Amino acid sequence: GTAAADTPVTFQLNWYAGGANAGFAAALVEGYYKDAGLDVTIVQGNGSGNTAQMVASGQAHLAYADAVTVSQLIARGAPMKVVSTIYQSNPSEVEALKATGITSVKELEGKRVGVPAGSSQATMLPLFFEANEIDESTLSLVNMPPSSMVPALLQGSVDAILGSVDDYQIQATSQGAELDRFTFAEHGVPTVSTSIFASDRFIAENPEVLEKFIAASLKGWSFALDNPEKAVADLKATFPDMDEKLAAQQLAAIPELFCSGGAEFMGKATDAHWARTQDLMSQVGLLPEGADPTEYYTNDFLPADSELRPCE
Amino acid sequence: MNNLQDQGISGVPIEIEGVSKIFGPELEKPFRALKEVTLSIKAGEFVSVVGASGCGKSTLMLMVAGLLQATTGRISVDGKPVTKPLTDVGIAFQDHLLLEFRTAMQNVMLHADIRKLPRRQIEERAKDLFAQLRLERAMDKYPKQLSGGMRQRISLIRSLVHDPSVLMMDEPFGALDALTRLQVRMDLEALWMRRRPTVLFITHSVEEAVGLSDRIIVMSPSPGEVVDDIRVELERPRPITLGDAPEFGAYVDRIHHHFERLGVLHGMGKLPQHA
Amino acid sequence: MNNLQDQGISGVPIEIEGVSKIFGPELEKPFRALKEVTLSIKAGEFVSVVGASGCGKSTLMLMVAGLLQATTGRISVDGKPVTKPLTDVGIAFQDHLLLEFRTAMQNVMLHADIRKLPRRQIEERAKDLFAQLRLERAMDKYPKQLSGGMRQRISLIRSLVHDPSVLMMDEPFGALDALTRLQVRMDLEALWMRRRPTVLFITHSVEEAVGLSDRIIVMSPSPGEVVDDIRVELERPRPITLGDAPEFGAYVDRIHHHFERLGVLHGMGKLPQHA
Amino acid sequence: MDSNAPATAVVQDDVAPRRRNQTRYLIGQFLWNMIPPMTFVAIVGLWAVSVKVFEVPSYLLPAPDAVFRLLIAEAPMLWANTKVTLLEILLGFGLTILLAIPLGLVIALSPLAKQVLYPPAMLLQLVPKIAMAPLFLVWFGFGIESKVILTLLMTFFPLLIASISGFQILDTRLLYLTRSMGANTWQTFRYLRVPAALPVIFSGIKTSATIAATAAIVAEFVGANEGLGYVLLRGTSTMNMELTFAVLVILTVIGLAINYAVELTEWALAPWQRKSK
Amino acid sequence: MDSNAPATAVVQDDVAPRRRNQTRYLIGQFLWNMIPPMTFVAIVGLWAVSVKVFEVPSYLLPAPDAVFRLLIAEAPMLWANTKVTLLEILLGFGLTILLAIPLGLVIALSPLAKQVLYPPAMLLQLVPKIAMAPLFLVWFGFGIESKVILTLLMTFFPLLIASISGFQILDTRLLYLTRSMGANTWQTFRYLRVPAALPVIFSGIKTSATIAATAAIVAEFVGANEGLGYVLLRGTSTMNMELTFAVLVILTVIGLAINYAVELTEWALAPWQRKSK
Ligand SMILES: Nc1ncnc2c1ncn2[C@@H]1O[C@H](COP(=O)(O)OP(=O)(O)OP(=O)(O)O)[C@@H](O)[C@H]1O
Ligand SMILES: Nc1ncnc2c1ncn2[C@@H]1O[C@H](COP(=O)(O)OP(=O)(O)OP(=O)(O)O)[C@@H](O)[C@H]1O
Ligand SMILES: Cc1ncc(C[n+]2csc(CCO)c2C)c(N)n1
Ligand SMILES: [Mg+2]
Ligand SMILES: [Mg+2]
Repeated sequence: GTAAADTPVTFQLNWYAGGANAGFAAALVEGYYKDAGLDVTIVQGNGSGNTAQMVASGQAHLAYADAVTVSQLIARGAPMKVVSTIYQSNPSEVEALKATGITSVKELEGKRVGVPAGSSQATMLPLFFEANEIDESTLSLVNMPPSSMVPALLQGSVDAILGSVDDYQIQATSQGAELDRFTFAEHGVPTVSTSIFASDRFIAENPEVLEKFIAASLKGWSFALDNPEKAVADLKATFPDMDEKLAAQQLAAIPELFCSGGAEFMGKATDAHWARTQDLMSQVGLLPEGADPTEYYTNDFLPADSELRPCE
Repeated sequence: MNNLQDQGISGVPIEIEGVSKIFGPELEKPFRALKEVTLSIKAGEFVSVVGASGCGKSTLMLMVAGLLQATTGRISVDGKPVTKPLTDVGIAFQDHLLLEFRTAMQNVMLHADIRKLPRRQIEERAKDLFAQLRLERAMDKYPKQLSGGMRQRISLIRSLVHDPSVLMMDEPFGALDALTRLQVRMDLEALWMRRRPTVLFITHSVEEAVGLSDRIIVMSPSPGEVVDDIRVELERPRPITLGDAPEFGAYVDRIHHHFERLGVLHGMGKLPQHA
Repeated sequence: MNNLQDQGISGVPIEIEGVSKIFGPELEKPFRALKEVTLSIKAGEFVSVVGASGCGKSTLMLMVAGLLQATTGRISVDGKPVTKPLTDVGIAFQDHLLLEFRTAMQNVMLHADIRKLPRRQIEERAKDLFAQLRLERAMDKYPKQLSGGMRQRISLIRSLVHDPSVLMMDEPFGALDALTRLQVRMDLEALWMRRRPTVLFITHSVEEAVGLSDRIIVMSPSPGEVVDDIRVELERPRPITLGDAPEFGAYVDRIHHHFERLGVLHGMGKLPQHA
Repeated sequence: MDSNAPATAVVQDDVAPRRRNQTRYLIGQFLWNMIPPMTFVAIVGLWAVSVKVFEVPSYLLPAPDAVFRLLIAEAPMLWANTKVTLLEILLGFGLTILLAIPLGLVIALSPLAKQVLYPPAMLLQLVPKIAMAPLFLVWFGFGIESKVILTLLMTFFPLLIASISGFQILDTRLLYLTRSMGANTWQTFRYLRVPAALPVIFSGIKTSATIAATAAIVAEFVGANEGLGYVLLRGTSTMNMELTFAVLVILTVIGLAINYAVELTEWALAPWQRKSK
Repeated sequence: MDSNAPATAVVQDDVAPRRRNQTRYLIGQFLWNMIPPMTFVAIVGLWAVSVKVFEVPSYLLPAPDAVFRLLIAEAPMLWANTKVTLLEILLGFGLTILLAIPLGLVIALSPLAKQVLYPPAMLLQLVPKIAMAPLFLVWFGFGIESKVILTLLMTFFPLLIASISGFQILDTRLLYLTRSMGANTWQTFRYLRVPAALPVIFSGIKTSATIAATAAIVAEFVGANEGLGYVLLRGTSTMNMELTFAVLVILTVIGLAINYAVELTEWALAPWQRKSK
């Protein structure tokens, strides 16, 4: 379509631009949004919590954030819904330096574990311990600011950290560290994670725009997974301040998240996965007990399964 | 009373009726600073107040100026009760109250700033007064660069520069040397004779009071009250050499007599012996 | 010089040699406050300094006390050059310098605090002095609750309470009424005769200077220099009624003559006319 | 102040009204003292009403009664964490008082000290310590030290600046007095500089005091397993706004208590100022 | 100060040495003025050397030369973000100056205003605004408003307290003077209260100024796509410590510049104080 007819859409990210947003940048630069008649502006964010609150308060309408964080606000009455789940599983993982010699999850007992203070990941840690039959009382958890995590690990101030596949892990390896990693996804805590979500008002007023946006975004992600180098270039073109090297590493680290947790299609979390997430989260009080998970999401605006990229 | 009286009186009358003052906030031990004072000052009259240190002279002046609230009694100036600070007055405060952040000239020009008087004119007049008091070189100095006597003269200039109808001066010559003092005294008398403001003049010098006043109010030691009200019937302008005239001596003696009677003066030197 | 001289002199000699003072920081226009002054004061002598307002009397005193640096010249006290503030002195400053956060008594007791003098004894002596100066009721008041004359007397008590060997007083009676002033003058003379400290006394009152001093230093107007050094040969203790003695008049006239010659006094009242 | 207002125009601290009716006076005093709590009640009321009327969702602004209920329900947990934070505040702020006032004096007195010490001190202040906090943690460890140091650093400079200004404000002529008594540095400090500087220093202490609570919280953000900052962060990370606000309320109360203690100290230390208050 | 030191014991601001050698004097002045930059150089030198000697990894403390190189290399990007932050600082801090000083005056003058306004103002201060920053974002949006408001709130109270104390310090007898001239409130303010309060108010402005940069940064941490806070956080979250420190250096320079501007203003506005400096 012509530029004049394009519908303007602002998309609010959860964090600074990086490999974790490659699909959206690809959709933008490769022209998928434009082809759908959308004029998309991608805005960086300062954390899932912030982004979720911005949509809840009407500062933003279409955004990208951790599904659990978004669901927490929905459970408290925020008028919004998850419309497409990109990370089908939690990117959290426990990371230790190889040199520390922690080769199994069980060996974490008795160790000092750094935890990013104030993050929703930290509140999920008990689930991880429970799932792996680790006695939490033997551990010493050390809260710290997110930016202290990697230095503290490298310094040996802690034996392990509650890191993440797409962030702390990359930071640490970029400093030359070799890590043993225990992902939440593979260790009993597979929960839906980073997702596209929108305010109820946006959904009601612009259903077609939403459908087109999701379809184009998933196309972008598909492109990014197949052409990581081009996707990073697209990212760099969209966010010139971004560190390309880190972005490439991040993009390389996340494909495993797209189809974990029993997913059938990229971008679409199954009802069962959502139910499991609700069940796990309510155990640690992050989501209210007995809530109906369909309150949190809708798959109504996803393309037909036939048009979705299936998981291998 | 004197031969220039009819040249036009710029001053206004002052009535003080049963005015007393007790210091002390609500719940503290109160202190009586002034017993009841009643006093009537005619328009254009020059009235001095003398009395022992601490008897309440400054307190009385501040109450007349509307700057301090009287505990009892009524004060009126030009027929209007004083309930807020008088503004058409010139006051030379006992502690000068120069603003340390203004130069000497700027301190004097405060009138122009606040009363919105014509700057040019006030400045002219101020310059004349600075010259008169030999302070030309002090004009652009800050108070802390000036001597005690210079500071006092600047406060004096400030009280005079806007030609007020009521002048109140609290020991305005205290920090001046004997001869500058004589000089300023004559200057003040000349000014008073020309414009005839009402003057309330507080002084420690009995000679000065006699040399300048139409009336002298003698106050008792603390808490003060009026013990005498002396009409000074001497020709004006009064000569510098007034001290030699016998009438002059009589007035001075009358005042000293009061002080002695009231016990301002006591026995001979009895400073404590060093151990 | 007088019949009590041999009772033991607590004072020390003071030498002032070619001392002058120019005010003004490095890059500003400098101001000469004092021309060269040379003066020798004997142990236990009572020396007064008189001179027009602004001639540099206070400046000189502060330099002798080591509180201000002389621009040229040398000062020594008790044979030792003054390079830092003298400490065994009693000083009554022209602007009193009472600490507003201390009561009258606490202001006086500052000596005890700082010099570590026996509190009990100093307090005794202070109380006597408070009584002597009729300030008993002012003892526990803060300076701002006191009258001008009361503040001055407290500063006076503070300068005397530790019985110093050198006393410096800058117009110490300026804010006192005539009779309190006479009283305090006699008290001071008695104290001096008993202990014979060296006294540097700045005054505006020629009568006071003659009434108290062994010597009177007459200074010219600003920038000051010594124009006369008068030895006063009168009996001590000098009577209150000194004013009547003919020798007294001669001294006063001699000083006044200097002032007139130097132009301290000028023409008759010429205050500017109001426009 | 208005030149038309009759009675108030007279300088107020000299007024000595005769009290005919002691009871009426006391009632007046009581009403007067009730103004601050009433203002407070009014604010909370406004908050409660607007939350109700505009149907503000709790994740944007919780209702005051919900916050209050949580305060009661979680009192033991909150109190335990409050104690931790209080200790950090007292240590950090205490160090500030011990260090900033003497340093302020030295800088005010010695031009050389000012020339040498002031710029690095200011540099240290100007560096956003909040941004440096994660590094402090790695440098100084996870214990109470890093919290105390951060609190110290954040409260230090306001008091330092106030102290310098307080000590400089002294009428230098008063130094004549103490010098002529042979006062040494310490005596000049104790008997002259400190009392003269007191009002300004106390204003600096108040400023620092109000920053202290924030500082300790921020320090706990930076890494803690207990303390109000930790609880607050837990509140935000679980979107539990009631908890977050409960902590804010406690912190405000702590701030008020410190402020009150400071004012009381000032009142006790500066009797000569009492009337002008 | 030491009673044994001969020359310095004499009150210093009265000393008028005759300058025989103008050149030597100017050299002395120059060396004196070089002390702060030399201190700075010494600190940076120590930093550089210890990084080298102890082989400190860059994620703990980057070498100063690396930071400097980044400052040069990224100058355009840094400058663009600096402008954003500067605007926030100037707006927020400017509002503080416009609001806090008059409010300080009102509270200092009117016991009623103090009773009503002071407690809520203090409450607002005591609430840890840093913890509230995310809420501000939600309330006031992602734009410059939320940053300006946070900067305002964080810098407001130090200046308010200093203003109150500055206006209260006035010798009340001086009011006699202006009252007797019929000064209205505004004139008393302009001609008497402001100049008398100036030293204390300026000390408050300095305190606030040093907080201003931190405040804007914190606001940007919480939500911004530009500005130094954004760059700083990007630096930390990508382990680019050189970038983080480059931002810290810029912030420090901004702080120094503001401080210098404040001191210059004070110097210009208070000529009567110049010599005592
Ligand atoms: N603000 C105040 N608070 C309490 N008491 C005060 C206050 N001002 C003055 N007084 C007391 O009131 C009395 C009279 O003081 P005032 O200043 O009027 O005396 P004065 O006659 O002017 O004396 P002087 O000649 O020494 O100046 C004194 O005893 C003084 O202590
Ligand atoms: N700190 C200062 N800075 C600059 N000039 C000063 C300073 N102190 C005094 N002066 C000037 O020095 C001269 C002498 O002052 P000084 O105080 O010694 O006079 P004085 O003889 O004591 O006068 P008075 O009798 O009026 O007290 C005056 O012209 C004054 O302006
Ligand atoms: C210094 C710092 N680095 C990264 C993050 C953000 N972060 C931490 S884990 C993670 C991945 C979650 O999907 C993200 C985006 C932060 N807050 N602070
Ligand atoms: Mg008086
Ligand atoms: Mg003098």
